[in-house]
Amino acid sequence: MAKPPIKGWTGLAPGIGVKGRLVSLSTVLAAQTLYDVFKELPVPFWGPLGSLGAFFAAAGLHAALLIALFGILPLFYIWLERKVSARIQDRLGPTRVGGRFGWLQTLADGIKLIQKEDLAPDVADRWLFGIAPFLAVAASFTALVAIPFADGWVAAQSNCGLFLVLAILSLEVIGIILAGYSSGSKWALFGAMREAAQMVSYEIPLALSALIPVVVVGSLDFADLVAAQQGPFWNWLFFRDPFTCLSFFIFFTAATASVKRAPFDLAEAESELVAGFHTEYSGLRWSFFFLAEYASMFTVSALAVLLYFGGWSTGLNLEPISVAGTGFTVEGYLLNLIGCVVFIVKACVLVTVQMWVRWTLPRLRIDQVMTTCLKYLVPISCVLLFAAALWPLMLLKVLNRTQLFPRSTVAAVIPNEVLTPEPKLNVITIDPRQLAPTPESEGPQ
Amino acid sequence: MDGVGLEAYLIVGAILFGCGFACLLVKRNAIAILMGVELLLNGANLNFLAFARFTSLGLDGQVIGLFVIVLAAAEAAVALAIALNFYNNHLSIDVDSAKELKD
Amino acid sequence: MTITQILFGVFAGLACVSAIAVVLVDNVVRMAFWLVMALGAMAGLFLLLHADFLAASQLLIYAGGTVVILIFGVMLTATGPFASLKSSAGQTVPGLSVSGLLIAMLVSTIAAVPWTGLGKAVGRSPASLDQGVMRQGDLAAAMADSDETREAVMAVTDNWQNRVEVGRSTAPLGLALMGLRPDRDLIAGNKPSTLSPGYLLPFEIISIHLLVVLVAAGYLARAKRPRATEEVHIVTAGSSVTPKEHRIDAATSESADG
Amino acid sequence: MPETAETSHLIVRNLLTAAWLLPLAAFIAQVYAVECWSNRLSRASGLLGCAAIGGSLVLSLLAVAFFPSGSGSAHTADDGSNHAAVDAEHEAHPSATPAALAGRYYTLARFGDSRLELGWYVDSLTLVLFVVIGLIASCVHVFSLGYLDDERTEDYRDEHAHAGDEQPVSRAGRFHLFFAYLSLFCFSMFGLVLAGNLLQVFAFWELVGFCSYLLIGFYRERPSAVRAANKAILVNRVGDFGFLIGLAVLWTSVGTLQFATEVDSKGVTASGLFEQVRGDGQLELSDDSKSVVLQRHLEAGDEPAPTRPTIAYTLFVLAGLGIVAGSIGKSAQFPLQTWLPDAMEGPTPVSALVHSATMVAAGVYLVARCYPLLAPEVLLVVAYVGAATLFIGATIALTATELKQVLAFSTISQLGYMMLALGVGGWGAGVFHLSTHAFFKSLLFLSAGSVILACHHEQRLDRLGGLRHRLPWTAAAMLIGTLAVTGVGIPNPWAPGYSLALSGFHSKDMVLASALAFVRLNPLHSLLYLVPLAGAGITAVYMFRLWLKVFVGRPADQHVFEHAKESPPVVLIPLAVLAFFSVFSAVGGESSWLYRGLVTSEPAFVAASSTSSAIWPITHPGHEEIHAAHGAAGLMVWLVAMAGAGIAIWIFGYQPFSADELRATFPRLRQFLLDRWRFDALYDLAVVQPVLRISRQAIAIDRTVIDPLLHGASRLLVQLAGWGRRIDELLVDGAVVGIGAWTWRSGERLRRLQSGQLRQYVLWLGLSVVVLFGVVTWMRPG
Repeated sequence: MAKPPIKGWTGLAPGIGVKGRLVSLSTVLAAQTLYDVFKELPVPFWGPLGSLGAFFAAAGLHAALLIALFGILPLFYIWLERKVSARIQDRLGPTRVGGRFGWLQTLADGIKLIQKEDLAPDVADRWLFGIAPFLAVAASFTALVAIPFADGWVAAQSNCGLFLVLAILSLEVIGIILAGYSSGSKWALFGAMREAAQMVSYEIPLALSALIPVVVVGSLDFADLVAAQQGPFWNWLFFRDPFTCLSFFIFFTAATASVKRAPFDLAEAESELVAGFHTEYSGLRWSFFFLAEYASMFTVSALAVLLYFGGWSTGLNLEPISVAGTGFTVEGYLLNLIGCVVFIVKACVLVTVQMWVRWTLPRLRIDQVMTTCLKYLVPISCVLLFAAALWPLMLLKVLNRTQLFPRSTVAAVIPNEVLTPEPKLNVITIDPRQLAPTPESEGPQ
Repeated sequence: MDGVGLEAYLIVGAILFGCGFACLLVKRNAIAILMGVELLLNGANLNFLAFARFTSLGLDGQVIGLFVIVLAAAEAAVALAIALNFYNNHLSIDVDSAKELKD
Repeated sequence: MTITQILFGVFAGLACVSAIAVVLVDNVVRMAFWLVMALGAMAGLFLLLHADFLAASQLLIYAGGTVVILIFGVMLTATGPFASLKSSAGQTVPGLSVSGLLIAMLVSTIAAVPWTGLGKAVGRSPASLDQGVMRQGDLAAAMADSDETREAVMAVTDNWQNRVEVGRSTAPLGLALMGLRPDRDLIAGNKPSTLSPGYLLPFEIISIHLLVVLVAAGYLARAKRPRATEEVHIVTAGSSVTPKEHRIDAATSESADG
Repeated sequence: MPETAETSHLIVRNLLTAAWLLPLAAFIAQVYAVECWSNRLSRASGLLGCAAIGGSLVLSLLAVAFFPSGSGSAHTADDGSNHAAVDAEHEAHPSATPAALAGRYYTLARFGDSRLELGWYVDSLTLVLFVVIGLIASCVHVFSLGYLDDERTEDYRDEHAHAGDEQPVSRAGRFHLFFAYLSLFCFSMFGLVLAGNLLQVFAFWELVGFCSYLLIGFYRERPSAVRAANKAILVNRVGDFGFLIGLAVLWTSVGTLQFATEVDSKGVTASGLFEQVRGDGQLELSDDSKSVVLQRHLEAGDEPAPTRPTIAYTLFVLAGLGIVAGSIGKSAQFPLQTWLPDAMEGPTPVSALVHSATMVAAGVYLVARCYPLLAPEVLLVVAYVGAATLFIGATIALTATELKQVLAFSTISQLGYMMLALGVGGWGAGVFHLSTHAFFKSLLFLSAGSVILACHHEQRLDRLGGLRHRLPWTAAAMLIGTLAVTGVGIPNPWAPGYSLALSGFHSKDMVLASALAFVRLNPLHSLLYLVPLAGAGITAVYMFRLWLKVFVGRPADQHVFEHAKESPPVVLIPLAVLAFFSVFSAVGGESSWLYRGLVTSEPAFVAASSTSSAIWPITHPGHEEIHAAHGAAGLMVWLVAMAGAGIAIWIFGYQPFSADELRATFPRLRQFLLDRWRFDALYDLAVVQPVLRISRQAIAIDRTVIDPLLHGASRLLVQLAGWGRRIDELLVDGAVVGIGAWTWRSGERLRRLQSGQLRQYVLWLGLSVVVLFGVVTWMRPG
């Protein structure tokens, strides 16, 4: 059946024709997406669904991988937090459950929470009360969809991925507000309002500071962002120029605040508000909020890594990772695998930093939180944005090139015309990979 | 083309528009009416994008769609401020209580 | 049945059901919830329409910003917990029927117009469009065969017009806002003597407009107390200072003064 | 003595200007400063006036000293040392214009070549008049200090004025006001004499008239005073009307009113009136004798224009007659003499200064000043007018019953003499008599004032008598004045100028000599000699009658006599001064300094005998002819005067007839004279009654025709307005109100739609869209 090819949203809808051929290894290796692979499987594996079946299979696999990540990461982080806080407080942390490091502690907690009764106050708006935790979880889970873990290893590839991730992250606040409101408790309401105010406010410096790498690279696409940081670690935007470096701190501060981590955890300030917006929650619904929180911690850390620390690049100037259009090789897959691990490790380091900060710094007052945002972070990020835009122009004047350290190694791989700007668009650096219609979603294998 | 034509999007837009209009007519809460306006704008916006996709409108439709979103945000801010003022003056958010100009 | 149709069905259905729910639900906060649902589904529809930047904008601005503000408004103006204002049947029935008539009118009109004739005939010939589409299909087929074909196809698709067509509209959109029309002026082989006007001026105007509107909104919504002149807190779309906290601030400052 | 002519010129001008303006300064001070800062009991105003006029007198005398004596600016000073050769001196002046200094202060207006200026014109006539006016005015001022002493009070009772209840009017004193008026008058009189052009003369002419009006009406509570003032000003208007016509004719025809030819700093000359009219001395007539050729001054190098500007002879005569008409009014000549006797209602010092010595002499001065402008026919008219006036005045004075009335008619009569003299070509005689008359007539008036003061304002002759015992000094002064006016003296027929006589003798002698010379040349006009001769006799009669009735005989009213007492020195000293001048001012006759000074101003053509006329051939005598007639004329007039004096002494001194017998002698003639030749009745009949009749008819027309017309028109208008109102109310208002009401009703109906429910409006909106869509769909073609 020859269907018209699907144009459009390239992540979920890869356009392809169907040809009933055996799948060879080279075919598998050359495929851009899971869908390509599944579609080529010889068996009427998908039955009457045809290619549609292949699509659902591919999407299901993507989702399963992400859900696994989404589930495992909080388990690890909660354990990690216990350990980190214990170390900072000169304790040992969990040691009993699950062997030597108490690594099953979180699992045990989870089982306990599942067993708990699902309580709801009488005055609560039960329908909203029930649905609110799922909203929060859905938002923070969906944000993972657009995060690439290695070259092409992304559930939904979009050319404005960064923007999409930030937008989806901002949806989480709705779940929290609804939770606080529907609880019918003033503590919950206060917490929700604080959280809402804080998140909406901190989105501004967050987006502004995230704009600085975007301006430097000239793309909202994570693939472009990371490709621009390939090579030795001084190609990372963090080391690239003073303003991107400073902007990382702004970004990380705002990110910490937007995931309501200490010292910005006003929404659940126990000393004032009992437990904030989730005061009335218990059991599984309560744990959903924490799942969402830890997933968001990972998401913003991953964003920071992608923006400032080279994403999945090792920073050791290894053989450049294969780029689309240059052929697919086994080494390429191996390198992608290594990159995926490197990426997650980098993100985990940043998460650890967040924990470290949490257990080190005291909580701010709400007015200090707002002052920090509106009076300091926003102006600073504006100034940085402006300066980062002027920086290459200044370098061009002084050094006759647009960056401090020349990108010698990558230049060998990336076609020449990329480095020399298009004559008609001499402001924007354009990566040819953007022009290619091919890069499709490629789930983690 | 994809099996989903322009008409389908337009119909969805029309339904959203109608629902937004119904909100204006049915709701007494000023903020609910604001929500209706948002629906109205979204219905219209969907039409812009659908035409951008399926006709020669092209990029222009998307730009206008973007402007509509931005203006809707501005409208929401001002309208909410007005609603708060209204509430401060009337201690109610019921638009039916705004009748001073009638007499 | 294609994937697009399925996705369209899901998103359109969610949008319509949520919109109808917005109308039918009485509780304002639940209305906000359904509104978020409708707007999110709209974002999905935008994605299907190859407007991914707008979809993200929709999510960020509408769902993340506007709706939050609306919920703020609900909470600031609520006279009691979960209060709702019900309209009488005399208001509801005509309202709903007029809206239904409106929808029927619009739908009948949509159905009456021969949209296929419109197509893209006005701007570019459907033939060329189909050609572009076919090339994309060929591309996928050709990928497996040889590198030369891929290169050739890339050359064809390496123009801005096609980028809009295939849904990579972020950069063209940005360029259009900066005053350049890549979809018209940057077509490969096309050397226009004059450039098409972009949207720089509307963009600037709308920026100023947005600023003015936010300042005005802050001014309108500020707490009107005698001592408000000393500490003006502007409540904008991004602000999170609620009037309640205003009052707390004022109370503490006054007591400190006393 | 000044080194150069220009310097003396300047000094004279400045001195006279100062003398002229001093009284004005005094007036301003009296009106504003004294009024504001002093009280009615203060003598400050009077002293200020005296000081000002005294200053003027001193300045005038200084100006005389500095004046280049006996010559114009072109002559050297040695002319002045010649005392004898009067005639020769005059023959040395070929110019028509007398020796004069002239200039202008500034230009008021300029119309093309014509200019109106504020100028000055000084010759010996001006100087003499300045001195005379200054002297007499000083005396009068000093006299007034005493005479008006009773005005220095807050409560002055005027016995002659009555309020409605027969009570004397009580008012505040007007001492300061009197002196303010006097100062203003002096300023005006000086200005009149100093004026450099006819318009300026006219302005000050009117100003002196106005001062006269104020002073006549000084006792404004008295109806008679008010009447007299009105009469004076109205009668003068008649003359002034003629004066204006004359001015207009001259302005139109000659193009200037300037007396003197003027040379400005650029050497451009603007010919004055005298030079233009008289040129080298005689009128230059055109070939047909119907116009006078004007002698415009020619620039050096200018060719004489082919046609020179002329003025028609009739117009020229008309201009002269106009000027003479002004003089007749001001100088109370026939037929406008009637205002002067009434003017005696003013205070006696006023009569002395204004109505005998100075202002009334202004008419004579004007004729003398404008002598070159007068055609021989006009001069003839002047002569006859003078003759008629002197006779009428003298005859009326015979029967006048009041002290001042007699003097008033005497003044009229003497003014007639002056006019006569001017008219017959005796220019020097006229102005000579003018000067001497000023002295003795003011002496007489002041003496009368002294009498009146002594007798508490009793001035009826039949109530006085025998006062010489009570008022010896006054009687003596008045006797001197009487002798002077009657021309009594010891004549020297061979050298009339060296007769032993008072001033009046010399001047009247000159007048009669001029008349005799004229009559000898023009026998047709013999009357012009006989009338003044008879008048001299009558003058002697009435003047002695007056003196005798006042100072000799038995007191008619014992009460008055008992209370009369000699006036204080402040009154008597001016009398003494004036008496001195009355006696000695004309000593020497033709050789006196006064006469010789005056004739330097005489227009040159007068000096020689001349025959010129376009209408009647008239020959005017020259100096030679007059000089020849002097002896005979003097003897004749002396004889006549002595005869008159004798008759008077016989009748009134020895009183052979009783008063009643005298009255019964010529009752009709007496009544005719008492009625003042019935001029007042004539004027009443000819002018006043017709005017009143016309006024009454005008009133009647006003009431019967115009008023009903207006009333009818207004009533018609009211009717129309009523109709208009009805239309307005029915149509316009109805339409407007109807539209308004319709709008209101519509609004009331539409208001129901305005429910205030916002959502309802939206509902209407949506419904409208749907309905419109349905309509459009239904109507869609195909």
